Amino acid sequence: MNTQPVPFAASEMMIVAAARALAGARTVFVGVGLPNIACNLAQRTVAPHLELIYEAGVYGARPTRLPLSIGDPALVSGSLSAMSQADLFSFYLQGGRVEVGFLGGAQIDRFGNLNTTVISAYAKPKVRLPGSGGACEIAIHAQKLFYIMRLSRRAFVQQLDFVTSPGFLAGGDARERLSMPGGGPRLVITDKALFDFNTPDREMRLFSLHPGVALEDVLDNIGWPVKLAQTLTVTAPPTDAELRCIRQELDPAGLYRQ
Amino acid sequence: MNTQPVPFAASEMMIVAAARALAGARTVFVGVGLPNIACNLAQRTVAPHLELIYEAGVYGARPTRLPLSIGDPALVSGSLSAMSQADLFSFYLQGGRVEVGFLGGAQIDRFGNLNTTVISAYAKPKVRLPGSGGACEIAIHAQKLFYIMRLSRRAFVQQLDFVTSPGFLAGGDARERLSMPGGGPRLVITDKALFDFNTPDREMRLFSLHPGVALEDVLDNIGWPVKLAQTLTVTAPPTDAELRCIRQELDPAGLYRQ
Amino acid sequence: MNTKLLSMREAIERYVHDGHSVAIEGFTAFICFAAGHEIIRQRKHDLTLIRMTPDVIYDQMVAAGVARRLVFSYLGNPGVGSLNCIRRAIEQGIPAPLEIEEYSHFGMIGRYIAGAAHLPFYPLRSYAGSDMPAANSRIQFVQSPYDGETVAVVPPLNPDVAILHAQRADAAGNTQLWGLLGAQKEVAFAAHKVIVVVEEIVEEAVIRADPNRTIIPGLIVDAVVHEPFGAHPSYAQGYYDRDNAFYLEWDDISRDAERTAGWLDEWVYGVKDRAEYVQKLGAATRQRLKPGDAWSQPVNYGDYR
Amino acid sequence: MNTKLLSMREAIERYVHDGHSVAIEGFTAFICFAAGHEIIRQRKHDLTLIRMTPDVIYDQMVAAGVARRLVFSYLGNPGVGSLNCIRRAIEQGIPAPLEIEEYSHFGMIGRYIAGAAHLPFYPLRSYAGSDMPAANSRIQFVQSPYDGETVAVVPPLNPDVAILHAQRADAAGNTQLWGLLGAQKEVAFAAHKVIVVVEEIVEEAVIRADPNRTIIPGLIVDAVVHEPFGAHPSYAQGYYDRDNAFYLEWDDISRDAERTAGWLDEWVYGVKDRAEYVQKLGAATRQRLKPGDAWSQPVNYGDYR
Repeated sequence: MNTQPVPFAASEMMIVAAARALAGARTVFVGVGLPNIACNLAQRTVAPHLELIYEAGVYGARPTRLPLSIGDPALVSGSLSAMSQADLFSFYLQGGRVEVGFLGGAQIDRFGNLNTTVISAYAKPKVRLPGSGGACEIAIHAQKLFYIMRLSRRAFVQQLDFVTSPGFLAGGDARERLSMPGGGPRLVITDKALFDFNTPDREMRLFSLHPGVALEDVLDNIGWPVKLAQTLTVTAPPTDAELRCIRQELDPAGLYRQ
Repeated sequence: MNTQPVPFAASEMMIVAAARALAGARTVFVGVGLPNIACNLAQRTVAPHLELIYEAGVYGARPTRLPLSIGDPALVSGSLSAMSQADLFSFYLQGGRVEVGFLGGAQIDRFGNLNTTVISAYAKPKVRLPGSGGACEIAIHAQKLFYIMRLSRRAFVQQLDFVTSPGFLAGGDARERLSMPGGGPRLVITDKALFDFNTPDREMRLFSLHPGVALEDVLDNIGWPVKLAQTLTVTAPPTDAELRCIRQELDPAGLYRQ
Repeated sequence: MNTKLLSMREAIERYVHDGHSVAIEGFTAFICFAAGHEIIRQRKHDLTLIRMTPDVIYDQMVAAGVARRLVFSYLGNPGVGSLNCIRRAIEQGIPAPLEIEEYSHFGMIGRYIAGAAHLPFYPLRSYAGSDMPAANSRIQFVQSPYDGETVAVVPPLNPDVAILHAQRADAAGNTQLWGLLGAQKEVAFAAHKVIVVVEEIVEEAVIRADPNRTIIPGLIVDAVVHEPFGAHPSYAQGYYDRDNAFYLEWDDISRDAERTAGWLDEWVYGVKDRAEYVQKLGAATRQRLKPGDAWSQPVNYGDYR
Repeated sequence: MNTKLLSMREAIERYVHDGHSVAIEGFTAFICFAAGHEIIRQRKHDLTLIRMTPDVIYDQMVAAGVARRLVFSYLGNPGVGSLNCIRRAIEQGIPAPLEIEEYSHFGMIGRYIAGAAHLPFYPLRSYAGSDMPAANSRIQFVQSPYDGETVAVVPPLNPDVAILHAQRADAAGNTQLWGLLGAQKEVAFAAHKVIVVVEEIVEEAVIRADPNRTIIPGLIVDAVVHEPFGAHPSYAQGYYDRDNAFYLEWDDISRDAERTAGWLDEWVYGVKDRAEYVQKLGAATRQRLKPGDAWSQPVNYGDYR
C-alpha cells in the first residue's frame, strides 16, 4: 500500500471531520454547501443508515447529483417523503426527530450563539446578512448542533452584534432554564481546528488541530482567550477513501476544493 | 301535463325543503343521511355549483352511489380534493369557507342550541348519545346553519340536558358577544313544518306548514309555546321532478322513503 | 435495510402492554380491525383506547373487556346508529365501567397535532357556548396577545402505541396512503410506538418513485405488519369496500351482550389470526366488496443529473 | 364550469393593486418569476412583498422599485450568496428605503397557517434566547394553561394576493402540485385573492382521478394563468430544472445598480410577456434545463358503485 499522504484542501478536511462526527447518526438536518457534502460522505462511510432531512420539505433524500441549492429538484426525486414545510418543521424538527443539525454563520461567540442577521445595529445595518431561515429552530430543536465555519477573528467574536440562533446563551444551564428541547452546540468544525463545549460552563474549547496547523494560528483567529482541552490532539487527515469519495463521487467538478 | 299530486313521504318533503334552501349555495358541509341526499338533490336542481365538503376530508365529492357513511370510498374517488382532516377542519371549516352546515340531534331548544351528547346528567347518563363529532365546530363556523330533525316533544325541548353545539345560546346577541365567526341557525327543517330565527331575540319561529299538516299537530310536538310568523305559509309539495330525482337517481333502493 | 416486518401477533405482543394507551385510527376508512382482534385474543387489559370515532372495532374491544378508558369525539356506528356495547359500559357498567374523556373532532385532531409537533397546547376556535369544557377540564381557553381575543386550547395527546392501516409500505415502514387521510399522519408522529399494517409490502423503489404519497416515514415506525383485508369490515381505498352489511348486522348483534359474546367467540377467539378470519369470511364476501378500477395518472418527478 | 383563465397581464391588472401585500411563494421551486416580471412591467408600487425566501425574484422587484416593505425569513440567493439589490435598499436606501419585518422560517409558516385557519395566533417553540423578538414586536410569548410553560406565538398573515406556481390546474383552479410543497397550500388559504400559474391546463377529469394531489382547490382561486416555463430561473419539478447558471450570473449582475437596470430593461421591460421571454431565452437553454423522466406509478382509487 502506498502511504504517501495525498494533499488535501482545508475545505476537504472540514468535510471529512464533519462526516466523521456523524458516525452512527440516524437523521441530520442538512444545509447547503459543506454540510450537504459532509452528510453525503457520512452516508457512504460512517453512517450508512443516515437519512437526510432538508428544510425544503424532504426526508430521506438520495440526490443523484450534488445539490446546488437547498431546494434542488434532485433532492425530491427518489426521496422517501416530500411534504409541506409545515409538516417538516412541526413533526420532524419541533417533533424532536432530528438528531444532528448543521449551522454556520457570520459570527459565533464562546457559548456557541450564532449571528446570521446583521453586522452592526439591526435598525441601521452595515452589512445585512440573510437572517435566520430555519437556523433559530434548528438551534433550539436539534439533539446535537454542529457548526461548520472558517476560523477568523471577524467570525469568532467576543460579542455578537445580534443573536439569531441560541447556543448556550450566557453559558452554564441558561439553555435548560429556557426549557430548550435540543441539546445545543456539540462541535465546531473549522478549517484549522475542532472545538467542543465539554466544559462546566459550556464554553467553547479547542481540542484538535488539523494537520500542519500551529496553535498560534488558531488562537490568533479567535476574538477571546479560548479554552484548551487538557490534551490537544491532531485531527487525522482525510483518508484516501474519503478523498476519493469526495473527488470522484460527490464533487467531481471540484466546487468544494478550494 | 298531469297535475295529479304524487304522494310523498315526510322524509321526502324534508329532503326537498332542505335542497331548496340551498338555492345558489356554493359550499355545504354534508352530514350522513337526509342532509347528504338533500345536497345531492340541490346539486341537480337549484344549486348546480354546489360543492360538497365532508368532514372525513373530502372537497368536491361526486359520489357514484348514495354514500352509506360519512367516509364512504365513493366520496373520495372522483372528488376534487382529498386531504387530512386537520386541513379540512383548519382551512375549510375554521377558515370560513363553509357556507351551509347541516346538523341534527336528540334535543334542540328555542334558540337553536343542540344536544347530541346525553339524556339526563353527563356523569350518569340515562342515554349516552354520540357526542359532538364535528358538530360543535360546524355550529360555530358555518356561515348558515340548517337543522334537519323530526318534530317531537322529546326533541324540541324547553331545556337541553347538555349543550353540545351552540345556536344562539341565550338569544339576542349572545352569539356575537362570544365572537363566533359563523352566522348561527337559519332554518329548522322538520317532517311537519319549517322554522326560522327571524326574530329580534333570535328565537325559533314557525313560518311554514308542510302540506296536510295541522297547526296543532306542530304545536303539540314542541315543548315550549313556539312563536309564529305573521303569515304562515304552506310548504310547496315536492315536484314530480324532485321526486323523480330522489327516487330514480339518488335513492333507488328507497332507503330514505319511509 | 433493516426490516421491521412482524406478524400481527408478534407486533401486538411486543408493543401493546396492559395499561397502555392505544390509538387505532382511521376515519371510517383504514380501521385496523385485525389489530383490534389480536389485542382481544391476547386478552390485554386496562387499555386506554383512543379514537376520534370509536366505531365498531372499539365496541368489540370494550365488549371483550380490554378497555378501562375511552378518549373520543364521536360515539356512533357511522351511518347506522349507536355503539351498543360502549353504551352498555357507560350507561350500565357492563361488562365493566368505562371512563370517558370527550372532545369534538377538531379537538381530537388538535390534540394529535400538539402531540406530534411537541407543542404544549393546540389552539382552535371551538367549545365557546358548549357544555363540553364543563364536562372535560382539559379543554381550556387562552387569550391572544394580539387582540385579547379568547381561543380554546387542547393539550397534546401522545398515545403509547398507534396502529395505522394503509395500502402499502416498504419493509422499513415508509408508508403510502391514498383516499381518506384522516389523522393517520398526526397520530403516527404523536405516538411513542407505531405499528403500520398494510395491504401490500412493496420495494423501497416504489415508495421513492412517489415521495409525495408517503404519509408516514419509516423513521417513526416500529413494526410493519402485512395483513391483506386487515381493515375489514372497514375498508382500504381501491382494495375493498366498506362492508355496510356487517355494520348493520353488528347493530343487531351488539344489542345483546350474549350474542355479542357469541360473535367474539366465533370471529375473534375462534380464529387464530387474520388469515383465518379472511378465509372464514369467504370468497363471495371478498368478491362482493371488490371495487372496479379507477387509476390515477402517473406524474413525472423528473430525473435530475 | 366557470373558467377563471386569464392572461398574466389581465390577472395582475385585476388583482394586484398599488399598496397591496403580495406573496409570490414557493421554496426554491415553483417561484413565479413570470408574475413578478409582469408586476414590474405594470409599474405597481408601494407593495408589501411577502416571502419566506425573497430570492432573486424579489431582488429584481425591489430593484425595480415596486416594493415599500418586505416580510421574510431568509434573505439569501440560495446556494449562491447575497441578494445584492435588497441589501442596497436596506443598507443604503437604493433605489428607495425598504421597511423589513423579519421572522424565522417556522415563524413565517406559522403566520401563514394562522392566516389560513383563522386563528388569532400560531404557537411554536422558537425565538427563545434569540434577539429576533426584540427586533420584531409581533413575535410574542404566551403561557400554556397546562404546565405554565412559555411558548412563542406569531400573528396571522393574510396577504391581499397570493401567486402560486404549480404543474397543473383545471380551468376552475383546482391545482395539483408535486415535488416541494413548500407553504403553497397555507399561503393560498391565507390570502384574500389567489392567482394560480401553471405549466399545463388539464381537464377536470385529470384532477378528479387523483384527488390527494390537489393542493389548492378551485374554491379559493380567483385566476388561473397558463404560463409554461413561468417559474424560470426557478423550476417546476419534472418540467424543468433550476437554472443555476442564471442564479450565479445574477449575483454578478446585481452587484451593480446600473447593470441591474440594464438587465431589467432587456429581460423585463424589453419583452411584452412571458412567451417572449421564453423565446428570447432560446431553445438551447430550455433544452439544457430539461430533466429525464422519473414517473410515479399510478394508484387505484377504486370505482365504487
